[in-house]
Amino acid sequence: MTGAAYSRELVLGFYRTMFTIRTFETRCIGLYRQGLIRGYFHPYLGQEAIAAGVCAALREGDYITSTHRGHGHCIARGGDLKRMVAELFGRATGYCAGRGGSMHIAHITAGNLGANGIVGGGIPLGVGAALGAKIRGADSVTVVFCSDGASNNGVFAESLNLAAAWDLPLILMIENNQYAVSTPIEQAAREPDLYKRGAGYGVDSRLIDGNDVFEVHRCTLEAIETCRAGRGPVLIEAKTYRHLGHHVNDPGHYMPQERLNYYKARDPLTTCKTFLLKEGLAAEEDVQALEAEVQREIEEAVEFARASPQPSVEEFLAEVETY
Amino acid sequence: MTGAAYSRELVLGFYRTMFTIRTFETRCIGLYRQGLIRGYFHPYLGQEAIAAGVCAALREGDYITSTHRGHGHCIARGGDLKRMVAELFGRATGYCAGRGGSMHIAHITAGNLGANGIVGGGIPLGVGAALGAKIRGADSVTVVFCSDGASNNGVFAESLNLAAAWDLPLILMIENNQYAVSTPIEQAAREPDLYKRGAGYGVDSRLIDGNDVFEVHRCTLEAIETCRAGRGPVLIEAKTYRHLGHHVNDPGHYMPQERLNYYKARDPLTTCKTFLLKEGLAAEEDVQALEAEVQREIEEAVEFARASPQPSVEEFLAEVETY
Amino acid sequence: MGAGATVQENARVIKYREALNEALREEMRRDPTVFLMGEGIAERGGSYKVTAGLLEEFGPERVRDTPIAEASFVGAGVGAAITGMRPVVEILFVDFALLALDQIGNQAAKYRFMTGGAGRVPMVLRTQGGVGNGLAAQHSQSLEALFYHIPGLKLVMPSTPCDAKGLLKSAIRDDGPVIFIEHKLLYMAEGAVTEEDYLIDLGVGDVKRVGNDVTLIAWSNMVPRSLAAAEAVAAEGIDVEVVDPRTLVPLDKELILESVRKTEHVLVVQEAPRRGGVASDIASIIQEEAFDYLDAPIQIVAGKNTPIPFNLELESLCVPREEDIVQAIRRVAGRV
Amino acid sequence: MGAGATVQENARVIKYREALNEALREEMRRDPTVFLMGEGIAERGGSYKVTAGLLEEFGPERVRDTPIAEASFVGAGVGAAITGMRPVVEILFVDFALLALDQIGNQAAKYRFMTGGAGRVPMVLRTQGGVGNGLAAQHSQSLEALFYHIPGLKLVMPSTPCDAKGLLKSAIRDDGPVIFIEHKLLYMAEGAVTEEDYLIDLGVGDVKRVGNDVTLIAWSNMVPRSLAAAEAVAAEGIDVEVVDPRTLVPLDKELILESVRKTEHVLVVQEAPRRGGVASDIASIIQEEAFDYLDAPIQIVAGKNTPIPFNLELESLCVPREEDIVQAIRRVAGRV
Ligand SMILES: Cc1ncc(C[n+]2csc(CCOP(=O)(O)OP(=O)(O)O)c2C)c(N)n1
Ligand SMILES: Cc1ncc(C[n+]2csc(CCOP(=O)(O)OP(=O)(O)O)c2C)c(N)n1
Ligand SMILES: [Mg+2]
Ligand SMILES: [Mg+2]
Repeated sequence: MTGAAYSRELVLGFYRTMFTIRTFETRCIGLYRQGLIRGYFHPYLGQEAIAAGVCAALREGDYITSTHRGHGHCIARGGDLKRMVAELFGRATGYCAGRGGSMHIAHITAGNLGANGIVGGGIPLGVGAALGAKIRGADSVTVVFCSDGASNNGVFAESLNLAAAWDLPLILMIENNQYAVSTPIEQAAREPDLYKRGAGYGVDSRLIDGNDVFEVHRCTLEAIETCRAGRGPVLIEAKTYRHLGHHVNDPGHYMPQERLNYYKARDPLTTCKTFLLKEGLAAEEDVQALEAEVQREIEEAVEFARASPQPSVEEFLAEVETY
Repeated sequence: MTGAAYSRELVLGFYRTMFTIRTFETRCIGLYRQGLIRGYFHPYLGQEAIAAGVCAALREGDYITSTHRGHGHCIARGGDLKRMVAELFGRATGYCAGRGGSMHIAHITAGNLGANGIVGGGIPLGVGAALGAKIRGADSVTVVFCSDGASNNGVFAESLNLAAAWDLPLILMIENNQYAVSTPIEQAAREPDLYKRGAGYGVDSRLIDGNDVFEVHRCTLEAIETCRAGRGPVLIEAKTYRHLGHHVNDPGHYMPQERLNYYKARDPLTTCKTFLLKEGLAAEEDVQALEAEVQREIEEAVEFARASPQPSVEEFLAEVETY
Repeated sequence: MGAGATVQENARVIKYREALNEALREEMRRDPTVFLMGEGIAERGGSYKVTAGLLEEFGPERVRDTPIAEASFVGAGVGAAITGMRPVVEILFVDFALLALDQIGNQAAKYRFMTGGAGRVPMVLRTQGGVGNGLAAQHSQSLEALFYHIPGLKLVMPSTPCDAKGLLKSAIRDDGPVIFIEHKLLYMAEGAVTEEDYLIDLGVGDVKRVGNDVTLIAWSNMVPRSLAAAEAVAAEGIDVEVVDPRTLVPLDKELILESVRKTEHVLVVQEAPRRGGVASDIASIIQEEAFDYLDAPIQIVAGKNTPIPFNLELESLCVPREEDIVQAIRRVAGRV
Repeated sequence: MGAGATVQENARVIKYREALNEALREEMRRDPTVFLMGEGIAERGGSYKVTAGLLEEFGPERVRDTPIAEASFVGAGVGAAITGMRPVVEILFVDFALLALDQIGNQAAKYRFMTGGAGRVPMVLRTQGGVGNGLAAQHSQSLEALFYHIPGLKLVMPSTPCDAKGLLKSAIRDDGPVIFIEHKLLYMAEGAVTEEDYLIDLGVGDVKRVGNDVTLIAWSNMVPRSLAAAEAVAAEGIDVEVVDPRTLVPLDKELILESVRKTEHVLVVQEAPRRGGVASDIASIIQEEAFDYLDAPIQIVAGKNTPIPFNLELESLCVPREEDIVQAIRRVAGRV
C-alpha cells in the first residue's frame, strides 16, 4: 500500500468503519453476556478490513448480501447503529422489528439484502440482485459475502457458474477465515485456496490479504470495474482469521494460539491506524477524537435500544393472519 | 491407440458391448414407437464408447451410478437384456419389478446402483458407495456417470469437494455430450471444458475423446490405479455427442447437422471395428457372427419381456401397506 | 369461471397451456419488471409449450434458459424479486422443487417476515405436478402439502384454462411469493377464456358444480375427474356440489363451510398421498368449524401412500379414479 | 417408557443427549458398518454433545466431520447405506434438511420402491427441531409434516431419554430410511434409562399418562408440556390420557383409537404450525375411524401459521404453552 493514492478522507473512513465494527461487536458481546441479547451472535472481530474495504468501494444502488456473521457488513454498508442494537435486543425499532435478530439483520434501502441463517443461503439472492440490475440495464454491482464453509455448499458453485454464464455484475467475496465453526478449511477441502475454483468456471479470480483494507478496497474497485464493463463476475478470496471463536459462547480452543497471534499482529485496525499516522493523514488526537465519537454513537445506540419498546403483540398477531 | 497393447478378447469385448447398446437402443426405440414402452426414454446412441470403455476397466465389487440416460451403463456393467427390456415394458420380471422403468433401472448385485430421474441425483450416491468401501477397507472403486448438464448442479461440486477432502476412490465421469436437453453447454457455462473444474478442488482431471473406446478405457484404468492407491478422486471429461435428440420424441433440430456429421464420422463402433479388422484381431466374419449373436440375444430379450407377466396388483397393494 | 360466475364476454375455447401463455404475455407487456427463467423455457418454449413464443417477443434478457441448478436459479428469482423485479421462475417438475426447497422455504417464504415487513418477494414459482403416463416415482408427485405447510407461501392450483389465466395474472401482481402448480394432464384441457384482461383473486374459491347433497372439495386435475363422477351419480339422484378452492393458501374457508352447512356431507378428493395431505387439513378445519353440521364422517379419497410406480396399471391404482370418487360419493351420501 | 411399561432394571437418571450418545455407542460397538457423519460431530462432539467421545472410541473413519454440503453428505449416506453400511447422518438443524430434501425425498425415500425391492437404505438421518430461545425463523422450525407426507420415510420423534435410546437403536437396525428428529429443548431433559441393551419398536406408541376423560395426543417436546398441563387440570377433576405415538411413521393408530374409544374426547397438540401439520392428519384419521365415539370436535392446539420470530415474547406466542394446552383440555372436556 502506498500513501500517495489515498486521501485522508478515504483512510479515515476505513478506520472509522473498522473501529465502529470493532467497538460495536465488543460492546454487544458484553450486552450478550448480561443477557440483554439472546440467540446466536457471531462476532465479526478480526475481519473488519473486508467489510470496510469492500463497502467503501460501493455506491448507491449497489447491493450486498451478507451472512450469519453480518454485523460488520451492515455497519460498513451504512447501517444505523441504533436500529442494529435495537434489533439485537429484539425491539420494535430494530431493522426487522424484532422479528429477525442478529442472523437476519437487513437494511434493504441501503442495498443490504440481509444476513442469513443458512450458510450459503444469501449467495443466490445476490445473483438475483445482479441479474435484476442487468435486465433493468442499471449500472449496479452486487457483492456477495460468504466464508470458506459456504464455498463448499452447492449453491456457491451453481451461483458462480450461473453468474459467469450470464456475465452478471457480481462479486463473490469469500472471507476465508479458515474455519467453519471448528472445522478447518484444510479438512473440509483438499485445496484450501478457494479462489482457485473460479478458473474452472471461467471466472476472473484473485487472492488477497483480507486483513489489509487497502488491498481489499483496491481489488474491489478493480472487480467493480470489470463488472460495470459487463465482464463480471469476479471471485475474490480474502484470507483472514477470527479473533474469537465461531460464536460468542465458543472459546475457540481449536484455533492454535500461534496462528491467532500471527493474525492479531496483523490486526487490520492497527495497520490502518499506523498508516494514518505514518503518512501524516491524521494525528493521534484526530484518531482519538474519532474513536471517542464512535464510542459515543454506540452508547447512544445502546441507550436507544434500551429505551425502545417491545414489538406490539397485537400487530404481530394481525401479521400472522396474513400468512 | 496402438494395437500391441490390446488383446483380441478385450477389443472384441468393447465392440460387443457397444454393438449391444446400439442394437438395444435402436430396437427399443422401435418398440417405443409401437407403444410397447411408455414414459421417458433417453437413448444412449453415440455415447457407447464411454460406458463400454469404463466398465471394461472395472472388476467385481466396483460400483457405478448412472443417469436418466442409463441403458448403456446397465448393459456395459453386465446387465441382463431380458430383465432390461422387461423393465422397459413395466413387467414383473424387470429389474425393478415394473416399478421403475427406464429412468430407474438398477442392477444392484452387479454394482450398478441405478439410473436416476433427478439430474445429478446419483452423484452423491456414488460418493457414498466410495465412502463405504473406504471405511470397510474394501479395494473397490466407484464410477459416477453424469453429463454436462448435471455438472452445473450443486451436488456435482459438493461431491467433487467431498470426495477430494476424503481421498475417496471415486471417478467422476462427465459424458459431455454438449447438451442438456436443448441447451448447449456453451450457454449453460462460460467455460465449456468441464474437466477444468477439478483443479480448483485439488482433483486430478483429464479431458479425453469420448468416442474413442481405447482412450476411455486407458484413462479409466489410470484413474482406477490412482483411486486404489488412495489418491482419488479423479475427474474425467469425455467429449461426445448424441446421435439423436434428448428423448425419443425430441427431433433434436437444435443440433447443427455439421457437428452431428462430424461426430457420426467418428462413430465409436466404426472406429473400433476398423481397428479390429486392421489389426487383424478379427475377421469380417467374426464380427458378423458376433453381431448376429447379439441381435439374437436382443430378440430373445424382447420375447422374454413380451411373455412376462404384469406385476401382481395384490403384491403391489401389500407393498404399499409397508410405506 | 365455474357455476355462479358471470359468463365471460369474448370468450374463445383455448387450452390450459395457451391460457397460461396468454397470462404471461399480457403481464410481460404490461410490466417490464416481469421476466421468466427456467430450463428450456426460451429457445424450446418449455416442455409443455407454456412459454412458446415469448423469447421471440420479449428477447433473451427477459426470457432465460437456465443451467440445471434449481437451488440457485430459484434463489436468483428471490433476489431479483427483493430488488424490484417480478420473476416468474419455472421448475420443470414439482419433484425437482425439492432441490430448491431451502431457497423456497427458508428464504422466499420467510423474507418478508424476517425483515420485519421491510422486504417483499413478488416472485411466482411455476411448476407442474401429478401423475402422467408412466413417468414413475420422481416425475409424478403431488407435493402441494409441503408448500401448504410452510408459512409465507401462497399456493395456487388451477383446474381450468380460465382459472389458470386469471390466477397466474394475479399471482404475478401479488406481493408473493406464490407457488403456482399446474398439472401435466391439464395442459391440453380446453375451456372458454376471455381475451380480456381479467384477474381472479387469490383466496377466492369457485363452485364448479352446484348441488345439494354432498360437498365435494377438489383441486387441480381432481376437479374434472370429480365433475365426471358427480355427473355419473346424478342419475342415481345424488346431487353433488363441487367446490374448487383454486388457491390452497389463502384458502376460501367460507365458501367451503357454506357448502358444508348446506349439504352436511363432505368428501375431499386429492391426488397426493393420503398421509399428511392437504385433504386431511381441510377435513380437520371442517370438523373443527362445522362439527354440528356433519351427519357422517368426512370422507377423504386420496392417493395411496406410495411412490408412484412406472407400470401403468399400478400407476392408475395410486391416484383416485373416477370410479373411486363415485363410490366415495355414494358412501358419504349413505347410499351403500 | 411411560405408564404401562415395565419398570426398567438397572436404570439410572441420565440426560436425553446422553441416552442418544449411549445408543450410538452401543450400536457402533455391535456393528462395524454403523458410522456417523455430520458437521462438527467428530472433533467437537456435536453442537449438543450427542456424539461426544465417539471419535475417540471409533476413530476418524467412522466418525466424520463433513463440509457444509448437506445435499451431498446426506446423499453419500444413502449411497453408503445401499452398499452395505448403516450410516447415521446428522443435520444440525432440521431447517437445513431443506437443502438435502431431494436426496431424502427423491432418492432415499423411493430407492427400495424404485428398485422393485432389490435395494435398501438402512440410513438414519438424525436432526433436531423446534423452538429454542430466540434462534429465529431459520433455526426453530418443526418440519416433521414434510417427512410424514413423503412415502418411504419412517419418522421418529422421541420425547424422553428412555425412548430416545431405544428408538435410536431400533432406527439404526431398521432397513430404513429413518428420519429421527430430536428437540433442542429436550437435550438436557433427564429420565430413567436402563444400562441394558433394549430396543423400542418403531410403530409402537406409549401412553405417557393414563386417564379417562380426554385423549391428548402429543409428541416430542409437546409431551412434557402436555403432561404438565394434564397435572394442572387433574385438580379440576379432568383426567387426561396422554398418548405419545413416538414414531409418526409408522403410526400406532390402534393405541390412539383405543384411547379415543375410551375417553370420547380428543385433543392433538403439536408445536408445528397448524396449517397442514401432522395433527390435522391424526385428527382426520380419528374422525374417519372413530366418528361415532366423538362427542365433540377434535381440538387441535398447534403452532401459529408464521415463521418463528426472534423476539422471545413473540416467539412464546407461536408455540403451544402449558396454559394454551390447559385451556384446550377444558374446552374439549366441556368445562368452559
Ligand atoms: C446450511 C447450513 N448448514 C449448517 C449451518 C450451521 N452453521 C452456522 S455457521 C456455520 C459455519 C459457517 O462457516 P463459514 O461459512 O466459514 O462462515 P464463518 O462462520 O467462518 O463466517 C455452520 C456450519 C447453517 N447455519 N446452515
Ligand atoms: C434436477 C432435475 N432438473 C431437471 C430435470 C429435467 N431433465 C431431464 S434430463 C435433462 C437434461 C440433462 O442434461 P445432461 O446432464 O447433460 O444429461 P444428458 O441428457 O445430456 O445425458 C433435464 C433438464 C431433471 N430430470 N432433474
Ligand atoms: Mg469460515
Ligand atoms: Mg448432456
